[in-house]
Amino acid sequence: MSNIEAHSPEPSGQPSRDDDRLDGPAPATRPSSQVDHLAELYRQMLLIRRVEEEAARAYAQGKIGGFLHLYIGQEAVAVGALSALKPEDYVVTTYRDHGVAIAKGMSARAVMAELYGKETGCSRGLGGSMHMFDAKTGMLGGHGIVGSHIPLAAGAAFASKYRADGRVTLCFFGEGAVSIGGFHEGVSLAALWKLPIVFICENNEYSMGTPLSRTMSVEDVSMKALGYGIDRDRFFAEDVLTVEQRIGEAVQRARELSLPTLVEVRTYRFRGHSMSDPAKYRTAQELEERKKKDPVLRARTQLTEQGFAAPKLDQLEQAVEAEVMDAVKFAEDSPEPDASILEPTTYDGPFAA
Amino acid sequence: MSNIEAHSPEPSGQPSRDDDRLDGPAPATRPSSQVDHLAELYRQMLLIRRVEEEAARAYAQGKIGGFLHLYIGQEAVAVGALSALKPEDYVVTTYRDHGVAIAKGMSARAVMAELYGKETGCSRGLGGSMHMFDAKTGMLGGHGIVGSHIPLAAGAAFASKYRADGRVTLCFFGEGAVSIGGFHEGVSLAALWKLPIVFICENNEYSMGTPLSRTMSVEDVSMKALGYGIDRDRFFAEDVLTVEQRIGEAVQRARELSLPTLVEVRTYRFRGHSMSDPAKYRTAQELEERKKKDPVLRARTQLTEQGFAAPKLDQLEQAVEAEVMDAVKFAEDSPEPDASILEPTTYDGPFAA
Amino acid sequence: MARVLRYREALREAMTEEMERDDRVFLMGEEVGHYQGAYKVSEGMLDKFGPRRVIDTPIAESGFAGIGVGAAMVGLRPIIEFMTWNFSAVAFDQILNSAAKMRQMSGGQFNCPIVFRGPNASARQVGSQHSHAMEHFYAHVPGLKVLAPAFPADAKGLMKAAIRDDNPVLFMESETLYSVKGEVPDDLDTVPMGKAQIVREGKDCTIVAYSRMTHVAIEAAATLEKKGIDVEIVDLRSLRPLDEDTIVHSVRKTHRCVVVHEGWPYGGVGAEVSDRVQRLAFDFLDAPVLRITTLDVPMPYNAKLEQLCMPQPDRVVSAVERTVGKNRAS
Amino acid sequence: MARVLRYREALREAMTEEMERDDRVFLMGEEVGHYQGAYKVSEGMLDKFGPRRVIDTPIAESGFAGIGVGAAMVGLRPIIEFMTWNFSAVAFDQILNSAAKMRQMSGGQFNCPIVFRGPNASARQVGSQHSHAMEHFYAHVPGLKVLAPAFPADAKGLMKAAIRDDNPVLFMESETLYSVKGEVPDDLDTVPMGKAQIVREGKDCTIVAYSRMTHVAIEAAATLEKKGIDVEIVDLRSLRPLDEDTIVHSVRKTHRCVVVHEGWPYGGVGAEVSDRVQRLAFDFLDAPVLRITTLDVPMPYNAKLEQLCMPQPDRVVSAVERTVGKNRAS
Ligand SMILES: Cc1ncc(C[n+]2csc(CCOP(=O)(O)OP(=O)(O)O)c2C)c(N)n1
Ligand SMILES: Cc1ncc(C[n+]2csc(CCOP(=O)(O)OP(=O)(O)O)c2C)c(N)n1
Ligand SMILES: [Mg+2]
Ligand SMILES: [Mg+2]
Repeated sequence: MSNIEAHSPEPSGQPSRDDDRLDGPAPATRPSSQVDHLAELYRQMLLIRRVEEEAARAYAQGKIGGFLHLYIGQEAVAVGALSALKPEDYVVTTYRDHGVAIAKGMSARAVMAELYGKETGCSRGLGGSMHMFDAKTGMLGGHGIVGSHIPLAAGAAFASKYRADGRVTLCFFGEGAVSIGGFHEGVSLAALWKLPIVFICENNEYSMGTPLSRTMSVEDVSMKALGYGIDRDRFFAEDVLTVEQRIGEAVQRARELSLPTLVEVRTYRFRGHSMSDPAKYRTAQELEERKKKDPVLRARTQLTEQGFAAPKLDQLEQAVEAEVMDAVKFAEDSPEPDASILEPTTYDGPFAA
Repeated sequence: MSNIEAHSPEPSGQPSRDDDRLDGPAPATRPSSQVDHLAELYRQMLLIRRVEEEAARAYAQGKIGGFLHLYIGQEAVAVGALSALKPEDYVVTTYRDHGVAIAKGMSARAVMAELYGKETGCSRGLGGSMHMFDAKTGMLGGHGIVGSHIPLAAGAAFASKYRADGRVTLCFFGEGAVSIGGFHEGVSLAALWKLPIVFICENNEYSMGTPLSRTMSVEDVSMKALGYGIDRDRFFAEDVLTVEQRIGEAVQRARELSLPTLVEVRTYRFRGHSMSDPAKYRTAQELEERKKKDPVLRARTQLTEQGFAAPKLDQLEQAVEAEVMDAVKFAEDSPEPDASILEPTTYDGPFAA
Repeated sequence: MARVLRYREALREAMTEEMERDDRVFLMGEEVGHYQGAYKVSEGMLDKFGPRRVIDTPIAESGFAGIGVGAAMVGLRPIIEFMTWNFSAVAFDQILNSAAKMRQMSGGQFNCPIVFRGPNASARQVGSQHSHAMEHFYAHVPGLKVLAPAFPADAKGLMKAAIRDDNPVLFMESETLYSVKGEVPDDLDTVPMGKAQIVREGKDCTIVAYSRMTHVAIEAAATLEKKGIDVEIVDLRSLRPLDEDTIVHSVRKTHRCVVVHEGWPYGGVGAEVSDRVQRLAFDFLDAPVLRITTLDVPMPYNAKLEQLCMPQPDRVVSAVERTVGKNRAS
Repeated sequence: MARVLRYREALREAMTEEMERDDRVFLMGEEVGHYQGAYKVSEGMLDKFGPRRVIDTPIAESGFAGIGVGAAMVGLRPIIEFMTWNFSAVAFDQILNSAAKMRQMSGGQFNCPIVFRGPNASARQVGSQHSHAMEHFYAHVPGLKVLAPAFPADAKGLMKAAIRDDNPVLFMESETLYSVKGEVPDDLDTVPMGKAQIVREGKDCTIVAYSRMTHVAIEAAATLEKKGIDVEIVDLRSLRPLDEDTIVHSVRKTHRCVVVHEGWPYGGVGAEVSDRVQRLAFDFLDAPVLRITTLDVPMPYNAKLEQLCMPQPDRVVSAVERTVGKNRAS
């Protein structure tokens, strides 16, 4: 990972970071047995789920402000996809970024502290929920303008090709982003220049309150690949191992052939668009139906079916619980950033007033 | 055409116009015989060709300034396409707009006077070569930012659907515009909302000095239609009647079914991108090859082959020549706009300095 | 007679009345219909007018902004909602190059009767990409009109005027104002654009403000009154055209001026006001014009830092005290 | 020793030297390679550095601006050319929301060492969509640096400084300056950003200008000298950060100030300078600060009207005469 440091503009640009920021799972370490591997993916999904449930609670208590877009229901996408990467690979995503951040290796502490706006947060309390960044794990954010991060991701992939560093970039976005220019320009250029990138459209069927049918004339998002002459894939993300395997194929295409792929992953968010959204635009039945396919529960069931011992499972879940509670306490106890942080992180000219 | 007036925001918004602005051919009047029809299309193409040749000369003499993007070599596209429209239909195009303006019914006088920056120009000398507008003939401009006029065209088509006025909008753009967000957003929305519009990509193989192969990963531009689920067509524009017929099909689809079509018309420009471009990026042989397929000459040959009498042809060409010379003289003799024109065409607040 | 309405309701009434009056007027934007508006400004309008006139869009601001301009060119009168003005950044070109230029570059043939509207400036802890005061970019541009009312009555009257105007009008609302209540006369028609109003008369110093900052100025005025300082507050309402007469007339009386707005200081609306005041009231000024603005940094997420960056009544109070304390050396 | 170079050549030398010294630096834009640059600034660079480092792009400004920012985040140092700054309007969001915000919103983890460059402001009769002075939009934004040198030596030295800086730097050139010649010291390395320079010393009035307008100011100064008026000219070179010390120091000496720039007046760089001068030199001013700018209208195509709209030496002369004629009432 020091690679990333090596390529970062100036040491000065990288303020020293609290070591606790680097705890948490190393996502791409492959355990010997497949069951243990599934257990690790389950652990990550559960961690994301629990971190967000606690975040929702803290939000209700007014300890977290602004927008909070929960990933609950979509965990298999980030965990499966990131598990197909190497630690030095890059990832770029939207404002719905907690899952991706944790799956890429960010600690629950760094995420929770950021949500609390604390100095120990991944972005030192300046970014918040929508702007999770971590130079050490190759997490390039957390971006708030729909579509605008897609060219940024292509830029990271461009840099990898320019330096021949063998890295792959994953770019996540929602199906609502496919209608905007940033998607078109980012994918066009990646296709033209054969960049090592995988475009992952998380089709959760809604863009805020708008169903896919009212945002796109072609409901199969992956069809867009035809216009760019790149490979495409499309599947449901209920099974985390399926996600890992299918994204893995695209990652391999990127790494070995330096070719981009557009992958439409079909998923569903169990919560509203953000905390302020009561999600009146969908029926309770629809939601219940989809919750039956909860990827976290599914992985858990698979584990028990595959004979993952109950005590081990219990231990794993308690460890996750402990990690989450520790993260909350850490966030609560951490100091707020001081005003002095504002100046050095912006241009060093004189204030105008 | 008074229709357009009826729908325009306020009479006040439509300053009274010199009648001479309305001379020139009514593009969609169908002469009885097919030969006479071809003769009319030939007349329009020749008029465009000669107006631009004279404009190039005046430019060299410093009588025309700024950018001058000639349409020479592409005349069959505008003339064939516009001939498939009704007078009240709308057209929107790029900075390479003289051909479209004339084919839609703008007079040579109005075009030449605009190029000279005179008050009698179609845009009263304020727009220049890139910004030819004519409310009376439904010519919605002449736009300078690549791709940005595509949503405007979709907006005109949106208005037609909103008012159920039965109009169709044609939108012209170069193959270089297909990589930009404006193309994607304009076409996406037109496809989603089923707008009565025809997107005509004039693929002249170069975007300034860049050949198509270096701007797009898929050389068949019409393939983009697949991602939007709209109809597509693709053909060479050497024969003006072919253009008329093929665009006619798309126009019919727009008018009768309110469905958009993406049409890639393959053409070639004989001059540089603009007057300042020596076009070193292509070989003399390539240019000579393409000039053999000059659509204007081809139409003339067809006419003689089809027995269009030499005296009539002679008469037609002399009439065009007279019209062009009259336009030049008109432009030379016309007054420059007075500074007083600036204020009323902009907001009426106080100047700040 | 008058009723008490929320800012949000005043806007809704204005749009509804204009749509009832003129079929050419329609509302288009993200979540304006089925979702009833991201901030509920258009609540109920889809039911009332149907999907032909209340149109939900995909996320494609430059696309639907451009569609609005194209529709306006041929005679419709679109109201385009940006879910927030921050997102107009991706449609910047359509506003700068299409909407603002159309009338002049067509020699007066095509004007562009369109309203762009939505919440502007800071909300609460929404971070650096979602807290822009975009009026500072747009007020710079001839061919546009830019409005930023502070009260429900002005919001209603100016919105009606904007919809009837033949120029592109950018209407700056505020998430933090939507629930603010105010009296709205039953017979209110349009409020003229380009006219500021004195919301508090005073003799010691002129405070120029608009949108939410007018309320901050009023709060500061109360504190200053206790300190024996009597300020006059000019609520601009309209940023372009700018009512320099009202500003200058007030400053010639008070001899002092403080401008308050959200957004960064460099070349903002405040800089423009400052220039006009020093130019047109030069001999009347007893102290330099001071500006209280959002600090010159990207907006931080942390709540305390965000409040620190934003203009607060106490900063306005101390600025006024500084100007009142100052006496011209001569 | 020094050589005489054209502005265009000075820029090319700066980019070439920095690319030779640092493999992380590359040039990307429309027609920068095979075509040798729309305005020949990058002539010969493709042959010298090859297609890996001199990259022709399709027409997709927001796409390649974003690619530049993404590449800068992970350690490259892109130079992104906009064929003209007008076209940055379609990439506005990437500059405002990605480039300017990245460092702060990532808590200082990702800075953005990128240079955006190209010709800015008016050319000749290119019409309203192609004549924008875009610096007025960007100078407003914290997180960006904005440069606008007038002379070849500054163009070279500032371009080298910009490429080595870890912040996004916007470099404003001018089609009408590319062929201007000037002495460039052989040993010239970087010229510091944020420092203005006095290009003419004088005692009667300070003229603040930058880019092409510095040359207009010099022309006006010659005329004024004949009339017995001795002006001092401050060439800003850097718009953000703005060297207010040099400006204020000069005005405290001359007691008068005229700001000259292309682009519209409302909330432009001139308004900012005007505000700082009236605030920081209040007791020294004998006359209001005046601004000479492009008239507040979209740029017309007609040659005479275009010249009428643009700042001309004679307008600068009469503005200076007005300020010098004025004496503070007291
Ligand atoms: C350019 C832009 N327009 C609008 C918004 C407001 N907005 C934020 S998220 C969102 C919906 C995005 O839906 P989708 O892309 O499907 O992602 P999801 O939220 O479902 O994960 C909208 C409209 C924005 N952030 N940026
Ligand atoms: C957004 C934008 N970027 C760049 C330019 C400069 N430019 C004008 S025309 C042109 C080439 C367009 O080529 P194409 O779309 O193929 O149309 P053609 O000129 O061949 O008719 C370019 C790069 C522009 N006008 N707008
Ligand atoms: Mg979605
Ligand atoms: Mg072309």
